[in-house]
Amino acid sequence: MADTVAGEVSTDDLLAWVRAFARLVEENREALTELDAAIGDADHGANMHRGTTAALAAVDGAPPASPGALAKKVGMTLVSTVGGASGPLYGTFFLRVGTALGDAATATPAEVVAALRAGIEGVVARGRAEAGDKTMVDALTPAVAAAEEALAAGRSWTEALTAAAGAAAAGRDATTAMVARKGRASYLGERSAGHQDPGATSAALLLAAAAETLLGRGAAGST
Amino acid sequence: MADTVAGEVSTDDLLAWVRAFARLVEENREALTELDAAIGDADHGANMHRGTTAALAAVDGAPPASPGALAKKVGMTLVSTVGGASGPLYGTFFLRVGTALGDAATATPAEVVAALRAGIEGVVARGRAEAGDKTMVDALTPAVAAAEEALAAGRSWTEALTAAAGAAAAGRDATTAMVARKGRASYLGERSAGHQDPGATSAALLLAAAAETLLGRGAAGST
Amino acid sequence: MKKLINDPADVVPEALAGIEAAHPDLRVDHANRVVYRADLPRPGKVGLLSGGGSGHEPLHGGFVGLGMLDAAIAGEVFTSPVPDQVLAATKLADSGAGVLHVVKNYTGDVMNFDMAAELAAAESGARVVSVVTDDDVAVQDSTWTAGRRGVGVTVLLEKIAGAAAEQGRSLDEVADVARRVNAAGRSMGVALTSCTVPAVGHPTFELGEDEMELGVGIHGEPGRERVPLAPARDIAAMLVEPVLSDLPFGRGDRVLCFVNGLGGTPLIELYVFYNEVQRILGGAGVEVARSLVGPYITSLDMAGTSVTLLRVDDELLSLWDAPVRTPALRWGI
Amino acid sequence: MKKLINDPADVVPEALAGIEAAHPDLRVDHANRVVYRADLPRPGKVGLLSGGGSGHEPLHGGFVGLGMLDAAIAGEVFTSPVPDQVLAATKLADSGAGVLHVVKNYTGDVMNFDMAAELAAAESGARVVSVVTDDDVAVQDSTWTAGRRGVGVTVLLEKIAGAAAEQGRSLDEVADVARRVNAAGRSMGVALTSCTVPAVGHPTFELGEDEMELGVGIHGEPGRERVPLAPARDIAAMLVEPVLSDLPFGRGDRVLCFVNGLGGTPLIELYVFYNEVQRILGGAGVEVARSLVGPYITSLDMAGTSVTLLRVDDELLSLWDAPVRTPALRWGI
Ligand SMILES: Nc1ncnc2c1ncn2[C@@H]1O[C@H](COP(=O)(O)OP(=O)(O)O)[C@@H](O)[C@H]1O
Ligand SMILES: Nc1ncnc2c1ncn2[C@@H]1O[C@H](COP(=O)(O)OP(=O)(O)O)[C@@H](O)[C@H]1O
Ligand SMILES: [Mg+2]
Ligand SMILES: [Mg+2]
Ligand SMILES: [Mg+2]
Ligand SMILES: [Mg+2]
Repeated sequence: MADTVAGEVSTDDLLAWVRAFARLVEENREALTELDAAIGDADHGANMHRGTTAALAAVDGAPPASPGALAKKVGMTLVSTVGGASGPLYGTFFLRVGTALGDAATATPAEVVAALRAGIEGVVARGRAEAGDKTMVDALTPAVAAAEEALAAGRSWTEALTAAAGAAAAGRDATTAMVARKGRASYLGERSAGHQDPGATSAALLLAAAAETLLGRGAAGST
Repeated sequence: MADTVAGEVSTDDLLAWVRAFARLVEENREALTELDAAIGDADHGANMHRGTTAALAAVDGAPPASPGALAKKVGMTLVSTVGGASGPLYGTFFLRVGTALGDAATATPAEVVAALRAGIEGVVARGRAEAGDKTMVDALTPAVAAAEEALAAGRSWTEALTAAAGAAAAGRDATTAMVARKGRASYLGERSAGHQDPGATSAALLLAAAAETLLGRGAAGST
Repeated sequence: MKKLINDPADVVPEALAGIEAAHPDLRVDHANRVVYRADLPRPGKVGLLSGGGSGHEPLHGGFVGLGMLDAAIAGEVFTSPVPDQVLAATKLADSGAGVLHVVKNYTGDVMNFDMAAELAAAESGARVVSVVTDDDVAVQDSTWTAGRRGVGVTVLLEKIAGAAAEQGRSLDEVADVARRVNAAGRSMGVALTSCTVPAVGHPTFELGEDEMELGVGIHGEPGRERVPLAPARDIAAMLVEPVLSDLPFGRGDRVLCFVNGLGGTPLIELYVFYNEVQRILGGAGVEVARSLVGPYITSLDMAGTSVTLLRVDDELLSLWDAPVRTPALRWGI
Repeated sequence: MKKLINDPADVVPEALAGIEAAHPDLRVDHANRVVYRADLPRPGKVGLLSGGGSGHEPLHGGFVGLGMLDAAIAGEVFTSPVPDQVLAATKLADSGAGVLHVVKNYTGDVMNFDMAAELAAAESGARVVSVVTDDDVAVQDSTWTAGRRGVGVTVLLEKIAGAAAEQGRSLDEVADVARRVNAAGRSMGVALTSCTVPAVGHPTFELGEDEMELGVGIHGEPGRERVPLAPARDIAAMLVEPVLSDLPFGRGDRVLCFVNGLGGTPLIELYVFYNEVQRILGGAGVEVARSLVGPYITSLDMAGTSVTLLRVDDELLSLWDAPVRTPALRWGI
């Protein structure tokens, strides 16, 4: 185990996050595919499962030296294994998170949230989706905004991540009513309304995993 | 209507027979196909229906001049419209019946039975099936034998045809237990046992039609 | 029944109209339902013709053209054509050098083609020779029965005999090549689903979700036995081994390996299956000299496959490689 | 699920192994799942490459060969390949004259090919130009959405651009031809049944016995609307009219008419359907200069069809007619 400074997010914390995300994806694999079958092509569960399994394998056992390096490795692995729309998007997300985190051995909660913000910007730059387009962006954006707000209001890291996970879930739920304007679901036009977006659903899992794990360590000294 | 000698079989009698056969085939079309689906290729109903409809159309309205000519016309039409195994066989049957009947304006019951015998010989020459091979021969042969016996025993034309129809039905029923050695059902080997042969079934309809119609006229003066 | 058709009774004539419209090299005699080469007659060339029930497309109409068939007769779905049709096609295909009838061994086909050959001899004096294919090892062979069905070898035979005819060989020589192909080829098939005959409207047989019909015919005839659904590698063994041991094919034999789709099976599955077949052949020391993978002799919408192996020598190979220009097989031109 | 496969997870690599075994002219980079011409590199020739999710066979691997693609990348079933794969294929296809990426317009495909092009430029300096096909008129076109899907035109574009590349034209010229094809082509499809993704194991959507999905995509994406099952002639009108009015095609236009099978529909039905399509075109005064009928861009085992019309001029026609030698399209050689 790497040494960690109390209240800072370590490489192990990120690894725990990735592990939890992979587990949640595995548990929800069929559900993600069913959502994608309704308005897409029935592969989102398989895609995310292949990718998170590979990403975890790439960093488990011998984790990279820093949170930033780990995030980059995860991003590269996702790009190289997922394919489809979600591969470049989740891949870019983690690559940008990694770049933002740099080489530091640990990161403060504020640095982590800033890195997540950079990740979203990467997703938007690559996919050009706006809020309300019925994509993963509709879960990611409110989640990071909620974390930013919580930290700005001086709330704890635990509270910030819990707020983020809650906002992601709410954003995911909100996609049900939306008419898709990006991704495969956009081909359906009005018929896409009434179905929850698969990518927003996996994004909510990503935030749920964060709330479940990062806080375990980070919580200790952050308030 | 052509003039007829009492007790003799006229062109109209043969026409009535063909009409009744066509009607029975129409009524049993699906049943014939289902039998063929079990041990063949699911077309016997369609084949016989196409053929008997065409044959009736060819002789209805303007019937040929003699029973023999009518039978030949029916045979030629069956050959030209049925296809499959049953087309050449039923076609040959009627062609041989027609040849045996010759040009005479009417035929005696004995002449008709002799012509049916010639018809069977044609079927066997073409298809080389023996008794017990699970084919139409298993209905046709006992039927004609029964008619021959009845006439030889001095029984009426009505009785002879009723016996023939009964023997055809019994022959048809007997095919259920048989293992096919000719036709498409032979590909199944032992698995063909337990299914009634479609061609024997249509042949029993042919004899039922004969009993139902030929006797109407022929009965009058034959006993 | 979910089919892209109009009235089930019109499927055959409408499909022929589609073939004619799609392929400018071909003509159709609509009255007799014969697809034939637009460039007939070809004086001095032996006419090659085949036909049978419809529902096996591209067989036979899709194999009409230079280097293969001169004419193909379309019967009703799964029903052999009638003698009048065969006679009309024989006349079209006869350029004076005689006509070879390629007939699949089904009672109906054999009888109808025979009657047509008798009529042709009587009417026009055209010399007709018939070669009957009977390569399906799923069927017990016996002189007491109708014998074996003609299946996949028919495609290979039409190509190879077609090349021989195109070279200007005599009727007897072409017939001889055709008989050699039939003698050196064996096939067996499997169905994962039934087919649905348009005029019937429901599947010919019912197969459970976990069952398949081993040794099925190309008309939905039941096969050797109903067995549990299995992975492609096991199915490959179930088909290839009976085929290998029947001829028998042996170590060092060169073969043309034909993995056929029955109509409802997509190409991706055929390639997965072909991979298993060639692996087994490799293990048996049989060398695959040529291969053909695709739906060439189908059974309407049936899901399934068949494997045909043809033992080849240099001559058969060079005839196989010779140019062919038909809707379904084309190369070298 | 009744499929001729082994483990659903192995379908793509095993199908590639089958393709490689069946086609001696082709090679497969198994690590990157790239099918490529055995005779690469071809110095001075623009490399033409395409790829996408698997499940559309013969697209794209079956179109690799002389006169068409140099390499094809196979993603997972219905999932675009990853940049690493595209990059590997780009290197294989690059003979110094640059590489054209033919990309079907799906968010995933576009992003993964873009990333690969960025990597290729950075790594090897290979010049890459992308042409995106987006011909599916079932999808509303809009700059606010992902735009239209790339479907049938992709096949025609690969052939025609392939011929241009084979003639030695420059990358910009080949890209220009490709863009002209995309601009002049429109498509629409219909599904009579769903497809079943191997890894999922059950149909992607449920269709009633009397329903069909109009405007369906090639990945089982739902279409424009679910409508009652109809006769072929009505379905032809439902597909051809939106296609005609979109470009729009007009009286006197010459077209290449491509009636495609979606995988589970047999050829006899495609010909019945083609007959209806060409009848409608005749009525509209559109001249069918060339036609293509068969399963060329499929959706696994989906029953259904799509119609693609491409407006052609003499140049496009002569490129279409130029020799091609691939597993799925071959003529003139
Ligand atoms: N342009 C985009 N921007 C952001 N997210 C997108 C975009 N396009 C698609 N997505 C997300 O990707 C998800 C689909 O991922 P997946 O099914 O793995 O890929 P594909 O659509 O290629 O099959 C969608 O549910 C949506 O959330
Ligand atoms: N060699 C034969 N001799 C006599 N009858 C035969 C022979 N072969 C087949 N049949 C009869 O033909 C019937 C099948 O006719 P049909 O289904 O119309 O033709 P096909 O088998 O060509 O599809 C069988 O049930 C059988 O009674
Ligand atoms: Mg998807
Ligand atoms: Mg039958
Ligand atoms: Mg039949
Ligand atoms: Mg996908």
